[in-house]
Amino acid sequence: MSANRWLSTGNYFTSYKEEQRIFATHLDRSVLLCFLAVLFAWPLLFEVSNKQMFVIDNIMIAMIAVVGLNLVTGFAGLISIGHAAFVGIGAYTIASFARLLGDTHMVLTHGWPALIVLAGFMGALFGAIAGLPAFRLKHLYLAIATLSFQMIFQWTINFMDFFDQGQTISVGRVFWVTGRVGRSDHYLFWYYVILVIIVLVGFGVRNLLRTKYGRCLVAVRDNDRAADAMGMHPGLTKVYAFALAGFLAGVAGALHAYLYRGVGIESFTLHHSINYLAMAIVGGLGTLSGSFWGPLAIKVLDMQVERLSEWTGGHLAVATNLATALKPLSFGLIIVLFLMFEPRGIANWWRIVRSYVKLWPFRY
Amino acid sequence: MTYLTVSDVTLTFGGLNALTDVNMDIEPGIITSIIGPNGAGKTSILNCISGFYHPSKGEIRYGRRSLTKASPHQVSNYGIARAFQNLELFSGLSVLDNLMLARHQNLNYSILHAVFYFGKAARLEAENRAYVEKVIDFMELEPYRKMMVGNLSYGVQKRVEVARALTLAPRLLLLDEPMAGMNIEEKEDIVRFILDLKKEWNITVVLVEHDLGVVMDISDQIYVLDFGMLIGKGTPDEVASNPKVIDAYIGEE
Amino acid sequence: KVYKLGLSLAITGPTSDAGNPYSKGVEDYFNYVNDTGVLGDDTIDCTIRDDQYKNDITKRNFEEFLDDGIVFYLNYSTGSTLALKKDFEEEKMPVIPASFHAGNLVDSNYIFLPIASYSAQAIGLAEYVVKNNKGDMPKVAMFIHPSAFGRGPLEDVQKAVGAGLQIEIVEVVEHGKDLDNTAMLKRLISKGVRYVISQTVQSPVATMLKDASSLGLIASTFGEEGKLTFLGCHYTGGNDLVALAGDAAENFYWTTSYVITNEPGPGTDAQLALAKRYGRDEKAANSHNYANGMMVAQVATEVIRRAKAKDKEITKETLYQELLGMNGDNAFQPETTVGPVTFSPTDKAGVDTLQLYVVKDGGFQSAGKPFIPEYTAKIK
Amino acid sequence: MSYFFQLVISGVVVGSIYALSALGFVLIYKSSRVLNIAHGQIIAAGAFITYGLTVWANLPIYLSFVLSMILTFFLAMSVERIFLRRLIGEPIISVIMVTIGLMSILDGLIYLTPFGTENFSFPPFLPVTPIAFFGVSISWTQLVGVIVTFTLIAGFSWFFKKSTVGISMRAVSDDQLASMSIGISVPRVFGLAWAMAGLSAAAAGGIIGNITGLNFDTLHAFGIVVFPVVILGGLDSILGAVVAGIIMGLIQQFASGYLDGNWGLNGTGEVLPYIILLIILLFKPHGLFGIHEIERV
Amino acid sequence: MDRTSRDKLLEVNNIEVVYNDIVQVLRGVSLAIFDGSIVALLGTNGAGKTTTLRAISGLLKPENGFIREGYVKFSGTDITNRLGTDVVKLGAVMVPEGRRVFKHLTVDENIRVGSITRKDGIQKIRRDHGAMYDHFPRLAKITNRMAGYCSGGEQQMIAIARALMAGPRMLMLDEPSLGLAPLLVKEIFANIRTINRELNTTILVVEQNAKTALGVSDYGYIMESGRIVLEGPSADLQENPDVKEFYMGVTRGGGRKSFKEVKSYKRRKRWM
Ligand SMILES: Nc1ncnc2c1ncn2[C@@H]1O[C@H](COP(=O)(O)OP(=O)(O)OP(=O)(O)O)[C@@H](O)[C@H]1O
Ligand SMILES: Nc1ncnc2c1ncn2[C@@H]1O[C@H](COP(=O)(O)OP(=O)(O)OP(=O)(O)O)[C@@H](O)[C@H]1O
Ligand SMILES: [Mg+2]
Ligand SMILES: [Mg+2]
Repeated sequence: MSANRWLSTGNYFTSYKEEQRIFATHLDRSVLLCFLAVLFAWPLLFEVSNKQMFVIDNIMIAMIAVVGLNLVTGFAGLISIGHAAFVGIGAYTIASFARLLGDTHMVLTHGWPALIVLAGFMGALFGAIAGLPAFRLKHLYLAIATLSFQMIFQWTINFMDFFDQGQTISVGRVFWVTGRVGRSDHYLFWYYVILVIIVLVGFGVRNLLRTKYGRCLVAVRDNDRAADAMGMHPGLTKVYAFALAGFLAGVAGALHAYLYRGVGIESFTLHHSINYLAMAIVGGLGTLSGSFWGPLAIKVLDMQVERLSEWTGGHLAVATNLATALKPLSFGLIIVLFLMFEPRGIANWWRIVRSYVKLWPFRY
Repeated sequence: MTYLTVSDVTLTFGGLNALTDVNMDIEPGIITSIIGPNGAGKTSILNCISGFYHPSKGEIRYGRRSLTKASPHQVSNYGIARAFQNLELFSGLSVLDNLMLARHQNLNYSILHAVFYFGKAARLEAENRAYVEKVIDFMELEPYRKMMVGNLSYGVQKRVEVARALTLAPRLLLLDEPMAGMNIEEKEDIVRFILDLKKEWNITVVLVEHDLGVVMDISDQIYVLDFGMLIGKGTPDEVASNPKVIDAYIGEE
Repeated sequence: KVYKLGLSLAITGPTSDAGNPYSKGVEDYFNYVNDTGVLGDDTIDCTIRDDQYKNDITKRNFEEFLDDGIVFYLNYSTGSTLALKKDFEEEKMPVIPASFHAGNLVDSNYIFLPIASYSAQAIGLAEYVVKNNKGDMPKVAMFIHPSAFGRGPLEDVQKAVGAGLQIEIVEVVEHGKDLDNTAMLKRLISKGVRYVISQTVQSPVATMLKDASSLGLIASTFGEEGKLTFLGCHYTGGNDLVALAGDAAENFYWTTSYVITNEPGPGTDAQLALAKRYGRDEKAANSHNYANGMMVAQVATEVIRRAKAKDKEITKETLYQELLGMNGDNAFQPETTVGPVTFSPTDKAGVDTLQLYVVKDGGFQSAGKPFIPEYTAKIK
Repeated sequence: MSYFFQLVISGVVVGSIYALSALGFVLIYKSSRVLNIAHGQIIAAGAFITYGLTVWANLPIYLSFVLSMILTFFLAMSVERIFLRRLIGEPIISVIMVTIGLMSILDGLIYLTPFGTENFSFPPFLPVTPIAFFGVSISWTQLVGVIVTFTLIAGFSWFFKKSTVGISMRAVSDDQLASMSIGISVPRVFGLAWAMAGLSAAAAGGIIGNITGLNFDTLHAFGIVVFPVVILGGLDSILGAVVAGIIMGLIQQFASGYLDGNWGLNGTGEVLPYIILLIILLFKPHGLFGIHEIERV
Repeated sequence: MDRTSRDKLLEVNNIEVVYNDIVQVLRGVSLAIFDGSIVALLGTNGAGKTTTLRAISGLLKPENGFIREGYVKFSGTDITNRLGTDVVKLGAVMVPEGRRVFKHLTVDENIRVGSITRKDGIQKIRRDHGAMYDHFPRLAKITNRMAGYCSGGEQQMIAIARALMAGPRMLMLDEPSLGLAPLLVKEIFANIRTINRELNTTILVVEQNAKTALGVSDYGYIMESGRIVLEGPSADLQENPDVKEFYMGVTRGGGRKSFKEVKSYKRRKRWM
């Protein structure tokens, strides 16, 4: 490979190892590093209100969940209409501890990093269980099986006294080396926790995708009989996909539980599952970067529309109907428009922009 | 030492018998052809060997192993590869990825290696990539390397199909009409591949093919199926002169 | 000065049919306060945020309000009130929700219910049944919402029965999206049930009433032999029920602490006047939820007024104290309720008085005098 | 005992209404392999249109019932035209996602009308006294519902089995390219499929609206409620829709009739269909009557 | 035969086809097909034969390709980039590559649905429907079998019968002999000939099996990488030494070249 990996053009690979690098050039890498640095630094530089931080945290949690969904639905092509349930599993793992030991017990408040990972594994476990039908079912039949899982999950939580019949189970404030994380810096603290996790997830999945563990997902999506003939067990591969998705969902759920300091069923309903799907689509199915764009786009849109509908509701006398209509309308429109005009999602714009910038100043 | 035996295999679908009491012995390192009219059960027998169908009666043995109940991924792990009659490619992926997928079993690193992409993972990926490239220029697929398979013409896809089977680096190779939709010239290429495989890599080949020219020229032994039953076997000359075979399949010239 | 308040409720989404008029009531009354100088030249700035009946959004709104430094918070749904209870405690924030769920008050000091809890309402209905039932011990069925909102009151009624309330709860029905209640109704009849007490929202009740009437099972007189008399708490009734169930709503008994505009009275006049002043349509103006919002706003204003009068500085704390002090001869009588608001460290339910209404030819009208259920005290 | 029979009757009644709602899904899936998540909204629209025609345009209810079927026929057709045309040939998940988006859009549009938040009920037009026999009773509305359901279902099954157009619709779902090669206009087929689904939706809406009263949440919830029915029957089988519908109807009635209230169970009618569904799918991966993909390698 | 005496049914005037707006596949292809004739189109893999047929029968769009240059005329009307449906209505029907029958329809339904575009009365359609079973007696035995379970040859016959039900003036077959046993190939091509004679249907057949194809056809075209490189009456083509060697596997000596002796080095013949 040409000595100077700073140049973005005129590089040619001399070994396959090089071709498989994530970053073709030092440039890409350093750009990314700078970006990360900014992400870590900005809250210290600017004044951020709790509410804003809260919103940002929410978006980032959604990102983690959507990466999971994208793996199972985007890459492995298994439509999952039960993703919120897996997120719920993660959250209720934390909640169970709160119920068993009390919401301010050491395990919860000090052992949170361990619990978050544990929640991930619970998610993976249930993901695998919910994925079992994939052994026999295909396409929509499988999709509805995941829907069933969603429904059964909701019903079970609503039914069981242990989970307070779906009412919010509160989770205490956590501790950090600096001591108890109080209300003032609660959201900032979790911002950093989530950020670290996202970075880990991002790189992990990126790597996974260029190995057989990523390729086999795409294989079962494209043609699972052929995949079978290539020596991978299609059933197991699909279950593995669900487990993977479940893991990330579980982590997201745990974070949700800690961020809201409470777990209630109504944050994990079918409606949320559909939202996650929408995010994955708008971001770009089958792309990693899409999993980050999607939640950002959808949530920001949501907030703006909320403002708008409040304004109309408040200021125009007869406009309550309009106000009510705005949100579903915009939500629906954005999904439909994207699918109609940019089926590959925002990720595709991202790709175009990047290839443009890469070649700058010499275009084509 | 590998050795494939098919003993009184019967396969039924609802009413009809796709195969009835079929027997075959396949020596290592030879080219065996299976011919017969459409619907005779050629593909079915390959399906039984490669584990897509399970015979309702009889047994299939490969060396010490029994393939009767094995499922496709097991079979391919035993070193038996298969090229399909009706293309079964990953049509959404590039030719390269299609072949990399065939290296699945050879990439034995843990998911942790994969997540952090260090050591073993990186090394094996590169090695196998090299192997794939070898197959690509063996099959002369260079121009298509990065193209989406679904967009290739039928004939080229057929070639990818064979290439992918090779990439599995099998001991026993099952080819189901690899030359359908090719003209003489291209058939010659494939034939050359097959002969090379036999000579250089000493791979055993089972070939299903309708082009009698090819079959008669290159196969060491031929089985003839009709309505799921063996109606003839032997060397090309024996088969060619077998009257049953002639009126069931070849027809008068 | 400007006093910051916050209200988060379902202007859109589920239950917005109740939330909408409610928010209008609150908004209009605060405007009225500012326009007519009820607080001298001080004004109330109440931010109203839509939460679409979603706890997560409610939480976000509350955080925003905290950032703005509100001194008094108005909340809406049962779910979010329970979910935010901990935060209210931490923040020492006085809160009045639109949910009358008794559970809101459990280990909480800062939540105040505007009127008698659902439990009190249900018990009230039960007591009314006992009083007006002819013959032996009345057999009752409870028809409840599948959630805390429905289950909570049920438990309290059962407690009341334990404490000696003379009814027999034969069956409890948690409704789903049932298309056909024929079987259920027949079952109740066959078990000798005479009264059905509902604690849920209008639409399932409407479905049930329609089936009942098509089966000819609705009692034409209270507690009629071999028929069913239907009764329900605050959120089962109102004009929406009549709209949904049509004629089937006849003889449905409903209890709440608010006056209704079908009947003349100072409350009605005040309510209609306010609605008129701010150009609200018929529907909103006549909604009991409008009355509800109006009353809550009134209470908030009242505590601020009182704190000012004692020229205390207006803070969460002072307002909280004023609320706690709102009893005895400090009790406060809003315009749109059938009784005075009384709060104390031990009693955080505002208006304890209930009024029973019944549907006669397509409209609700009061049945009997306002009353205070006895067993609510007994089961404390 | 009569209680048992009552449950059976109610089960069948409710079931056939499920079947009618499920029919819409089947019609669309049968030709385009798409699951229209927004069907619930179309059902609601049908109901509202019927109401509007009856009460506001005060037409005789039967007339407006038919009219709204026609209107919804074209409504659905134009929905397909506007939103789904461009997606012919896109991966199935995208198309399904579009219907999800569609669901929200229709929600929005309906919220713009009074029906979105307010509640209405049809004027009674059938004898209120139910038909009673052996202590079992069934209301006229329900009876009409059952009759309408079965006529529609019979009609559509004939159409797909016997008429050339019907067959061509099945052909499209089988192999779009091949159908184009013999001159089937795929877009027109999809349009027709949606239109027919719309028609059935209007029928369903009218009937459900009469039973529950017109509350938007209740009505469009049907889109989701009938999923288990659709899948259990096998996505592309009309007969399946009927059988599954009735099975689910019975299950729900018996669940709430015998399970609920005992052993602290409640609301089992909501979840049981899904559990049953999963169990049955394990044995019949294509539902009870769904066609098996012919997979010959 | 004398080509000028007949009128041109199909005229393809050096068309260029691109897929996905970038991949150019046809680089100026021209064909002229006369009414009632049988024309063979031969060529290596990826030459663009299928693409040519798609271009004629308006099936490029679903593959998102289109005709960028040149025009296609069918019996006088310009059908460049027209929809498949219209083309079929005009009377040009294509039988796609790899026997795309409707797997889940019965044989009978498959054939019947072919008549979808026809407007000329049920009786006539019924009659033709019956006639198909006379053309393909094999199918008469299995009218109610799911087409998906039929053997390769049967499927090919179904596909052809289905296309014929549209009552085409010109039938386009894409590799009809693909994966068929020799006997069947004979049978199919016999059918093709009779169809051409009895129904007087013009036929354009894409083939790999040059020998058979040139055997039945009156005129032949040979494609290489997007261009027509050789054309002429089939009889002449059969005599052309290059065609002989590279498409019919006949050695210069004249004898059939054995596959055993294929050389390990490549020696592709290209006409450009
Ligand atoms: N999955 C299946 N279900 C039902 N019948 C099947 C199935 N697979 C094959 N058959 C039947 O088994 C018989 C043999 O089919 P097979 O594909 O083996 O024939 P073949 O010899 O490969 O024909 P061809 O040369 O056309 O490929 C046929 O009659 C076919 O209809
Ligand atoms: N949908 C498509 N998108 C992009 N390229 C395509 C597409 N279809 C075909 N091609 C390209 O066009 C060229 C010609 O394809 P075509 O199928 O016409 O060849 P062919 O002559 O039919 O070959 P064969 O004999 O193998 O069928 C091939 O190189 C193929 O890669
Ligand atoms: Mg075969
Ligand atoms: Mg081709």
